[in-house]
Amino acid sequence: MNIKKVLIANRGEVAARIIRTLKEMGVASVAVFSEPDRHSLHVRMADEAVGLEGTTSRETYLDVEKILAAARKTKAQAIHPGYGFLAENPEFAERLEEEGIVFIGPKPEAIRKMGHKTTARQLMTEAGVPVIPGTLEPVRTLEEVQRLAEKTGYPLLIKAKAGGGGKGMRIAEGMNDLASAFRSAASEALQAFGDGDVYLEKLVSKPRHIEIQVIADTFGNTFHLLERECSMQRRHQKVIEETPSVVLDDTMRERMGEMAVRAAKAVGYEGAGTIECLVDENRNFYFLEMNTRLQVEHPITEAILGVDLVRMQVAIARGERLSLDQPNIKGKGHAIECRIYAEDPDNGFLPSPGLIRSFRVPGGPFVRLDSGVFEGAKVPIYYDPIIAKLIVWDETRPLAIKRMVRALGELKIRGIRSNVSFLLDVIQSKAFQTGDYDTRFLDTHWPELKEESEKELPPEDVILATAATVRFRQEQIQRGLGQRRAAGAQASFWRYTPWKALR
Amino acid sequence: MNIKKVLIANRGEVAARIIRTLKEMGVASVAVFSEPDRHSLHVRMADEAVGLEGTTSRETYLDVEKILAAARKTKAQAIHPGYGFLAENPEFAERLEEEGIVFIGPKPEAIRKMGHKTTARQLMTEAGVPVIPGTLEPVRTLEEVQRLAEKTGYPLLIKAKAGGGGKGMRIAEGMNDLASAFRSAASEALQAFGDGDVYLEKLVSKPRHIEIQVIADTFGNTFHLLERECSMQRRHQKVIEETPSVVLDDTMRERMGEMAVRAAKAVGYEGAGTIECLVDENRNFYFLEMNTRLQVEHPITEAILGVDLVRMQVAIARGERLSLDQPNIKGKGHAIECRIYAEDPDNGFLPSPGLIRSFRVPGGPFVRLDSGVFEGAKVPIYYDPIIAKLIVWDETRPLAIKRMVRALGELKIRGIRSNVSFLLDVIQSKAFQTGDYDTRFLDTHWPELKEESEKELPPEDVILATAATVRFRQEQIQRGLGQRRAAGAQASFWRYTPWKALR
Amino acid sequence: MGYIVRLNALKQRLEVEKPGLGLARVLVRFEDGRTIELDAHRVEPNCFSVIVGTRVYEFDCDIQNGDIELHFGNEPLIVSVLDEREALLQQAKEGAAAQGGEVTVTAPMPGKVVAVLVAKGEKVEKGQGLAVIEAMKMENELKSPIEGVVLKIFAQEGQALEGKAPLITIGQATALP
Amino acid sequence: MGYIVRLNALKQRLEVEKPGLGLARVLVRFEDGRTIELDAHRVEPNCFSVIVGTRVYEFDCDIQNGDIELHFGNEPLIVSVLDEREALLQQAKEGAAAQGGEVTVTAPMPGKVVAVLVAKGEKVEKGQGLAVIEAMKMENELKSPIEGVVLKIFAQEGQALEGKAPLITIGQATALP
Repeated sequence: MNIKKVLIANRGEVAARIIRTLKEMGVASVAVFSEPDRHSLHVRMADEAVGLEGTTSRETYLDVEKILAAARKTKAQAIHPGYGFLAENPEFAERLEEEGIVFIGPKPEAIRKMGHKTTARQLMTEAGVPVIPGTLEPVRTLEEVQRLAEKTGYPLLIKAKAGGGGKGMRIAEGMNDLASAFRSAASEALQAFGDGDVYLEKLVSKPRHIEIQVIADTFGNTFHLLERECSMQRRHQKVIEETPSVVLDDTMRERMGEMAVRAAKAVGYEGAGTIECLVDENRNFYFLEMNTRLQVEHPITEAILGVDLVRMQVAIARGERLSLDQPNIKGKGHAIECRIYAEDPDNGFLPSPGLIRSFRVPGGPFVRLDSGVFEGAKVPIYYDPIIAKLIVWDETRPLAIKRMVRALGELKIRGIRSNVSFLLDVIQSKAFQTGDYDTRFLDTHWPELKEESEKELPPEDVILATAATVRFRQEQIQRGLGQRRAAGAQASFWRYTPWKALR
Repeated sequence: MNIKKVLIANRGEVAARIIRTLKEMGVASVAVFSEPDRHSLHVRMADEAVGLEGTTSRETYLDVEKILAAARKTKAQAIHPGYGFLAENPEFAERLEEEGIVFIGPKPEAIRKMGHKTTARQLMTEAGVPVIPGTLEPVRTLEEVQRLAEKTGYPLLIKAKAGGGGKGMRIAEGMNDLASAFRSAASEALQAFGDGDVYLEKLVSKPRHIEIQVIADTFGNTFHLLERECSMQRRHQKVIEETPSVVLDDTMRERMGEMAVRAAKAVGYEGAGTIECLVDENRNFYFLEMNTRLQVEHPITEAILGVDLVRMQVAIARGERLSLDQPNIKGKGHAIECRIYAEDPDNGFLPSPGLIRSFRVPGGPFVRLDSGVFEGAKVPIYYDPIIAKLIVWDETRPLAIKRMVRALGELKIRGIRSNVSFLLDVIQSKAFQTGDYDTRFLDTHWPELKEESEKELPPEDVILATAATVRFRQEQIQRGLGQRRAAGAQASFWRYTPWKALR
Repeated sequence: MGYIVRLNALKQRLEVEKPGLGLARVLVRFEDGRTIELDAHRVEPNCFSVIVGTRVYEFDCDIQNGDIELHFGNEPLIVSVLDEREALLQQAKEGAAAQGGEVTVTAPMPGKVVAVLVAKGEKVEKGQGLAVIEAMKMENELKSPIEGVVLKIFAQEGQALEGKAPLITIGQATALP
Repeated sequence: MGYIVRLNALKQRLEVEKPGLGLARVLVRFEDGRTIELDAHRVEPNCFSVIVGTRVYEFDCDIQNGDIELHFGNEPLIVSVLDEREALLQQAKEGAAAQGGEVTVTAPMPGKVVAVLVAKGEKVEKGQGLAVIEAMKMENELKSPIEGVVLKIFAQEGQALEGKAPLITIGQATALP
């Protein structure tokens, strides 16, 4: 099918990302937007846009009927769900099928099977894909949990059947905290996903989170596009991703890749998806879950392979055949992504919505910024705090790290707080430099990292003198403005910028 | 020598470009700046900066003694000249040698030999490098010109011995316009370079300008880094460059590369340099000249090879050995660069200096903007009109063209005029799409291109209605401001933005 | 509010109304009664995002002496927007200028006056060079748009100029004192 | 002009002078007589490029109630800059607050009040939860910085808040009416 118009059922940086590729493909783009998002970048960039009445995610980006109405109104032939929101909702994919609208993603059945964590674990076990020891069925009562916990052994993880992103997940170190871990995981899951089912999993020691990108066309051709190392996490949220992973050699890369292809085939997967794995300190790997959609960190795969994953998604949705050759899929160089969040690392990582007063994008070779904001944008309080992603590539890992440090230094976000200084601390840490980190590294070591971090600041004299000078200059200007105002002069509305007065 | 601090004897985008790589290498950077450039990006980005008293290029960036004083004051161990200004001035390179400061570039002798066009032609002829038929000695009198013109044949080119960029260059179609072409070439050359010497060259039919990047270390290892197609020119100024060139096949690429290495070796070249060639319609190639410095269009080579040419320059200056293997230097995909000039394509390409009121940088995969400006920057009237370079990469040439169209569409420069709409016309022209263009294409076809160009504009109703709405809103605000002012309220100097009032 | 709006040869009288559909919505009524509804948000100090139906447009704008310069993408569109009173004034002014036959040549860009090629009282042909301006290493000759006589010379050699600064006025010999 | 400048524990009295070295140059004199010369250019509306000697620094700045927030790179530096009169007022105010022992807990970010966990007049421990604020899908519990009694409650459940909005005042029981 020749798709000529695509609605993006998403917002922020990923919606902008998708619109860019659609433009390059000559495909018209339709944005949808909640009321607070009228000024957002994805709306400004799209060819068409439809407002969704309401404010919260539930009222807007999660409302299947409103999104469908927007698609019908604009005659969009396909919907790209991005990540989050409806991206992994099988009912949504099904509704689109009924309406004759192409869902840019896998078939509903594949989403359903992989979305149901315990079903997925069963299917994978059958397909010979290694999974972490634990329960294959959801557990619902404390008695059941206690009985099964004895079998699995401690420490163990209690995880929500639905969802992800660290929500509805608790660690039980032993019998004593099992009950409270179970209760809070189940109640958080119920609140977040409307489904309180949880299951148990053995806690892997020094776990690394390494995932494999897979891509499959509608003819059954399934390939993997190498790995992404995503172990640098804060409270189960990925912070920095890189590829290749320092712990994988070619043999293991091949084995994990084959496993990922097998996993995708087991559910008849179509499109782009990601097999998330845990790798323990002995380099055993276990299937964790499959994300049946575009991943936030997909650009690092694009950087080492020279591909456009969104373009591949659209091509597959159009029924095109993938012409790849697995042995020839070799990455070049090293890529790193930093997620830029609107949060305050100096204040307990509190969210920091508000007006972006100043925004400077880094430039130069092999630096990419995928942003959902701009200078003058207002980051709303209602949605995810991710506002941009910074991706760099270089010939080697040490060079890529230096490039990322330089690019983070150039990136300027003012008016709201961002995690840029935190990212600089993490990427310059010894653990990141040597590659010796696991998924728990940040949660346990961040306080000492922060202590150790030596930011190069100007001499105190310069700071004090500058602050006094800023005030001095402000007073000079205000005096000037006051005189002019008194003299009856009226600043032109259009030409006036406070700073012009100073030049 | 372990270079720890480098002074950049340049301004604008290239100075910013160099500072970025120095930062990644852990090398301190020193900017120099003329009086109008105090606010410029390169000054803001550098670790240190020294003002050069004066305004014009001659008083500042071309003043060897002032630059030397700045280097001594900051104890810079090396100077990177960028392109233009002192980059190809052998006396400058010599002075640095005397002062014990490393010149990041070739030895003065190599600059001198290649800078003297007729010497270069002689040397190349001796080295077996094909040159365009013409005079090997400068010609100084009209009689001499007339005599030699008979020998070379018409049409012919009269070119300044010194300099480049189309200055001091005239075409003589026949005997009749020979005298006036000679006189204006010589007088322009005298004014621009302080040297009125010119020489004659046969005019090549349907010439394409294709250049080869070379790189050589101080141990005599010399390599070529493939070609750049630079035939899309307006009045001898490159406008769009791409690599690979559509007219080169692997055999010819190899032959031209070998020739370029031979040419560089003939002058004992060290560092990064470019052999510019003309290729005629029968695919004969001729040595045109060597640019003994970093080229404006170097990023497209970086994009297809995954290298950092400035990093290589600094490494060579430090005395490091290049570890390249010529047969393995293979480009991947296709890269295009557009030069962004502050000029008005709708008004005879008049320069357009002034305040950049709004500046939006394109994002997304494989898009690079190397800029010398920012929102709020003032483009001075004294220097070159190049303000930025936009570079894209993609898997194939047609895809790269689409990506460039998308990226140009995202790039927003307001307050001054830029050539962005012109670039969009050129890149979407049939000639560019098919690759069938030579160096004269734009000068002869631009008027019709402009006529043909079909810009997608909104319906006239929307334009008129928007204009009226803008005025309507302005009046509403001014009324509001007036009332508030009358009521004695005083807008906070720091928080006030006109547009806040509207939200 | 009513405005006389002109884009190239197109001239229309428009009414802008706020039908209370929200802060950013306006209804624009054309002479012939057609209306279109705009959802026009100022998303940056000089930039409006406009949605008409479902179509998204983005215009940068700048107001210069009653003209509104809208940029759509990288295309500048000069639209004159005047209210009734201003439109009348403009008409009167244009009439007067047409009678007087005076044209003042202005600097097309900021720059420096390199040379003034004519003297006061001198007769000039249409297309004759009047002055040379330099900016960014480029020299540009300004030509007379009409045949006439040099009435006034504002430019001085060596002088630095802002864009649109008046340089030389050409008119009819009868206008000379 | 003389200012009392404070950065963390550091406190200095500074004199800023314009010695006529050009628009952007100032001379800053410290208490002990040291001086430094700044070439401070406002290069963006809220951004200063400062050259001291040959060293280049860039500071973004924002003025909030007498405090100047300078950002160097991505590090925020809060500097209080007061003139003599303001410094005296500030001293007086701090003294009064210390006596009263009152603290008003403010919203650390814009968001929504999910729950108010205390009632007026209730005794609270130091570190006890007072209210829960939500923004960007994250809930945050605000804790009492001191032991005391709830004197005032500004926050209402479901209410949308601006950053720094006052929520709850904790003080000594004696202050209750």
